[in-house]
Amino acid sequence: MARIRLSQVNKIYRSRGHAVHAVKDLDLTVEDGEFVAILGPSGCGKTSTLRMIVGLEEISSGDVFFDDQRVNDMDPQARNVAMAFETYALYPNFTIEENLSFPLEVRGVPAAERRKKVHNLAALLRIEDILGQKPAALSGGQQQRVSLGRALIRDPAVFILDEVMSHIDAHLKFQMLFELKRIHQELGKTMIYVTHDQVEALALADRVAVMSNATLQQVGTRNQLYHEPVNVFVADFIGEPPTNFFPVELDSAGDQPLLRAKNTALTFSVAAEQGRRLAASGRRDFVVGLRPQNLHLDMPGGADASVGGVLTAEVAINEYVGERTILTLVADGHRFRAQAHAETALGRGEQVRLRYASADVMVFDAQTEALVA
Amino acid sequence: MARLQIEGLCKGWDFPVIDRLDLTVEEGEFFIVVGPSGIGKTTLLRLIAGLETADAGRIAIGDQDITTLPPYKRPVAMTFESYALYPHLSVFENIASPLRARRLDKAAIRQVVTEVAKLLRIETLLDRRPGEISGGQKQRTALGRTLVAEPQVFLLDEPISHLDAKIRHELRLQFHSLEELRRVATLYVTHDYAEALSLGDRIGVMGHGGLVQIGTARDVFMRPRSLFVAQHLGQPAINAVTAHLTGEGAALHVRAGNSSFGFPVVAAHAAALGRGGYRQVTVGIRPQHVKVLRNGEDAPGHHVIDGHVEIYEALGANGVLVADAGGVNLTALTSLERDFAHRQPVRLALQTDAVFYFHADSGDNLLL
Amino acid sequence: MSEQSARLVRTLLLIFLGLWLILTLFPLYWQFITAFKSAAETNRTIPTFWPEVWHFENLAAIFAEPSNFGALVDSFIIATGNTVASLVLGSLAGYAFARFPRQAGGENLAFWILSNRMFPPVAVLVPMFFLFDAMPWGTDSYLSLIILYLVFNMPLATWLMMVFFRDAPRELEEAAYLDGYTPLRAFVKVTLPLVLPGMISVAMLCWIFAWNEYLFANLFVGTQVRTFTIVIPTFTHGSQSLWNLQMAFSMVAMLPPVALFILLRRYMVRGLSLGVVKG
Amino acid sequence: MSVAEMPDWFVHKKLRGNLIVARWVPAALVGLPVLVLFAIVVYPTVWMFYHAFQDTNMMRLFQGNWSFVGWDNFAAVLSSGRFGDSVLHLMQYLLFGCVLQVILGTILALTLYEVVRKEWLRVILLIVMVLPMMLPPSIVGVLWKFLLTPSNGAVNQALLNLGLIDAHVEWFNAGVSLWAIIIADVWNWTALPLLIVYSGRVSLPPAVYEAARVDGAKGWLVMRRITLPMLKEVIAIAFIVRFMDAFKFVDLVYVMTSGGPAQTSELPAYIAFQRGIREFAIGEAAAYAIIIFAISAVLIVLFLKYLKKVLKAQGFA
Repeated sequence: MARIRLSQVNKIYRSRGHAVHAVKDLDLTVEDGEFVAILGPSGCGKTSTLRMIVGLEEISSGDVFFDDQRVNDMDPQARNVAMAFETYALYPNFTIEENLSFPLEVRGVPAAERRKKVHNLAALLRIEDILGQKPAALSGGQQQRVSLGRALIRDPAVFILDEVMSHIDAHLKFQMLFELKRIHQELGKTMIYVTHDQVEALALADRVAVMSNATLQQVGTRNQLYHEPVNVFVADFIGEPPTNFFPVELDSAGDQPLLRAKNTALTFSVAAEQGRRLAASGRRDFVVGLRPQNLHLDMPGGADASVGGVLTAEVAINEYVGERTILTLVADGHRFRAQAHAETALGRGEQVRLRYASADVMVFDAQTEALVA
Repeated sequence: MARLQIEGLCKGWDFPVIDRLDLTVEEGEFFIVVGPSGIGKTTLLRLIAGLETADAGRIAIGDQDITTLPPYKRPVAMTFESYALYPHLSVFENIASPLRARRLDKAAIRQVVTEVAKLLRIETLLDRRPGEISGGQKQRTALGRTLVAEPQVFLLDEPISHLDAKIRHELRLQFHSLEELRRVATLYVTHDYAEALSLGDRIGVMGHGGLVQIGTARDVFMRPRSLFVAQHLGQPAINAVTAHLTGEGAALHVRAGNSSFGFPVVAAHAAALGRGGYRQVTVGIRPQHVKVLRNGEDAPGHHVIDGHVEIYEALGANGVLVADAGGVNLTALTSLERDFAHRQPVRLALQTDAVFYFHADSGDNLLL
Repeated sequence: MSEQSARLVRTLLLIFLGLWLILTLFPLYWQFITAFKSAAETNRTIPTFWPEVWHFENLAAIFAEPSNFGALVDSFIIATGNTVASLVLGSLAGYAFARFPRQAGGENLAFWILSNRMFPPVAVLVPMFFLFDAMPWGTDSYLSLIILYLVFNMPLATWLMMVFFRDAPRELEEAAYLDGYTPLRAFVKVTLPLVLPGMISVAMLCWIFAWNEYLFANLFVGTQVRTFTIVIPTFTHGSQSLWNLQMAFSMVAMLPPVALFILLRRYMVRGLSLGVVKG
Repeated sequence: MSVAEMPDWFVHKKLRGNLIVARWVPAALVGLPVLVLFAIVVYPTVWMFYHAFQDTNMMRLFQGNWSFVGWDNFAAVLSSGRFGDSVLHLMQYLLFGCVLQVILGTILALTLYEVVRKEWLRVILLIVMVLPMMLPPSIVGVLWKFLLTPSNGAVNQALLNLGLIDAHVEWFNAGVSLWAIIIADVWNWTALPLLIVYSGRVSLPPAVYEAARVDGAKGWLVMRRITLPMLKEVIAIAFIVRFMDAFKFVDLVYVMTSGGPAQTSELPAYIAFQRGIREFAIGEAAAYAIIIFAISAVLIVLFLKYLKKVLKAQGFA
């Protein structure tokens, strides 16, 4: 098992003339046995971070520790780290059995023991029936399981997955997510999962590290990221369907603080505590973030509103998607979305009242985009 | 009157991919064909576009029979799943290509193309190459090329299914609001059921070489004609439990094999099932109709059963919980905020009036 | 396999590479210095490794004789003519094999075209000699060699063009059809531009092989038409070969293919790797 | 859906041409090239096959009175010692020429790719090593003839200076002249297998090597277990290309030694050329050509079968 600690890690790619700062002063700790996801859009530095942990990429500055042992100068094998690749990277000329036993062969493990290990791992991954085949003859899902197996067979200290789901069909992906979770529960290994898909990251990981243009934005559990995003980027990146944002000004502080969307009648009421923090920040311009799931249709006799507010808007588009309905609404020229019950039969142009709880209103500083209240 | 009419269409290579398919898309209708990949959706589009030759059957647009016309003579425009943008030409030239083919004069082309580009908000990219723009922008360029052609039928092959979730939401709105797409018959193909339900005026679920069911989004989702349709719409997939019916008349009861899982059949369903005399059935319960009760909460009109958590994951818009309910694994949807530990006991409330009953062998919906 | 032995193997391989470089460059170096030696110096019993006196006038002496320069021009005409012919025919056949494998005879025809490279040249020389002799343009003409060189250049061009056409996505042509382009206009607008880099590497290969051809030229031409390959061995003074002139002329004749390769090397490696891997 | 339930439109559907191009277009596209090829290959081949069974020579060809002699030409060729020797020479050339070139080419290509790290250096070395392939055989022949002149050749002199030999090597004596040809050919054509193997190595998937690195495999283990097996097909292609050329190889023999001295450096293709063009024994030359083609065709087909079997076992084919 291993506890991984990155302290002030940087990666600078130098190519003729210009340098690209791919990872900036990264501090991240993955506890022993924990499942951490590194999430971010393409080009945010997550893959460079991964390759520095594995040892495929040289570390420009800063240190990587495995159980408090500095591993900067050790190659992947010495770090006892295993990796499953996005393109599976199976050895095309080996059968599946050879693919699985090769890491052990490199370590000089005797043939008999290798065969035993390969067979019971194949059972765990349900790939016993394809051991004799070549990678070229397998489906995406099967190849992906074999690539997981090749990484697991060495019983590594750390198990790293690099965008392993990006080539899997949507409906197969659900099963795969469950399987990965099951494998983690059964083996209890320290696992790092790199992906650009927030659904995968939030589904699998105990904690998620969100990165954007080379810097770590926030590390936290699903609820922390969901309820207390550190800035607009995290609030926008996490959440399905995407979060609604409104540029606003602080209209009045005090007990019933109000935020007003610029020169419109659209106002958002927040809790007194939030009001105090907004006033204390001394800023006037803010951005309000409200998730579609937190906007509830104001059914007559619906649950009474705890401290919160009401929005009136006109329905622009009613998207019925089976399990739920996504309403696209317009209020004072601002277009936003709300999520409603599947049987919502609202047509285009109907006026609607939407209720929200103040606790669900996120307020960010307009300039720094940091979360204020 | 540019209605798209397809009668008895057949196409097969080593097995019949499309087998006597009938379909009519009215002028201005946005018809969506949904089905798993490899079922023959793209082949259907290629047959209408003329890129494949039909083995039998007739395709007509308005009253013009185009079954044997070559693609460049058909009043049709198509966006490819891979966008098929010309890598060596600028975005402007890509969009203008249909007009260049008709040898329109330069000024007219420039005017039309800039207008469409403004509509799709890609007017600033006109002199870039396809390789230099993002996935969403590539998709809009491909769409621009079809709009500019002003065909009598639009064919869209999985236009947005390869893009990130966020951009997909945005582009779905674009398809809702683009009036131009609503003037002519549009056939839109996708494997994503949510896209189909959200965009389609009418939806056709494709299977076994033809359209297994055609109807509005709510028809197809809430009143599936067969287990096949129900299983292909909805994420996570519908719970399908093989069970048998016990009891008589109004007091029918569902019992799943040798497990302790079962529930009383709702009166309305009992009447219909009773008349049919069915014993072996496949019960379909959508995860959204399985509520996970908080302690102390009860659910009027629901049948409550006990189970314990196998696995729980937050998947996008809501949590997905797989519970072992008396020997049968049931999938339930919960809100995102909740969290469950492994083997934690839970109380599940089944909305039994929304349950489906399918024929054990043919899979047909017994209540339709 | 410890770290030291790995490093040892690496240095040994580098030495081997270095040796091979020397072995490759030594003859060219010798050609270069001989080109500027006097005839006498070349025949010394102890060959000098650096010319005592640099005779730049050797080159002038060669090109003082107009027919020598004429030989380079003849070679150029034949090589270019044959390359164009090979490219056109190769592209036609290549496109048919790539896009319509079943109707155009498919793989076996393509393989057959490739396999006739296995025929010893003499199997072609004798009959073609008599055939061209009876033709209006005769054997000693540009056209005879341009046609004859198709024997080895056309199959090569066909095979590589087939691979490059297969590499150009069919979907783009289909998109052009739906835009309203007829097949011919679609080919010109979409497929041709995409295949151009491939075409360049094929043209280059054909041009070099045609430029370097010796055997056919030696037999078919010689009076009206003289390629440089057959002219070089004729630089003799009685029975004694004028090595310095032969080396000088060879050096000049070597420049075009070498320049071509350096200029278009990327295409060649890409073309070959695509042709080999996909072929 | 088992065959029994197949709908009748499917059971007897006939292959329809596609709508885009008329049926005749593919045939037309291939027509012209095939026609040209017919004129410059098929016609001569048929002509040769015909004359291989006649006692044609220059005189009889002009008078047109050659006569059928059945298998005599073939018998004459196969029984002649000259042909036997040339086949031995060919084997020697194949072993030390073709096989050596492919091995050298592979080692050099892999060294260039694996050991030389700097990109620009690798490009320059590649250009230099491929230079010899750019030269025509007449230049290569003349150059090496000059280099190997026994009395004052540069090679002898260099070897003397290095002390590898103490007396001049008579490169163009009987039994040695074939080696001179082989050396020149190795120098001229090793570049081709090198380029083929290098291009093959360049297009191997880089992710597989990263996986190997993570698995801890290094150096020779990676080469032996991963690189070489994946390059088997490409190396085989390099070998086939050189093998095909070897069977029709005449240029250097003609330029450097004209098969001499006393036919000790002749190859079958050269004899065919000599008999056919110089001595106008056309019937016999035709027999030679057909025998050579037969041997090479049989060997290549055998080699391809072996290659297919190997690749099948590897899951490529």
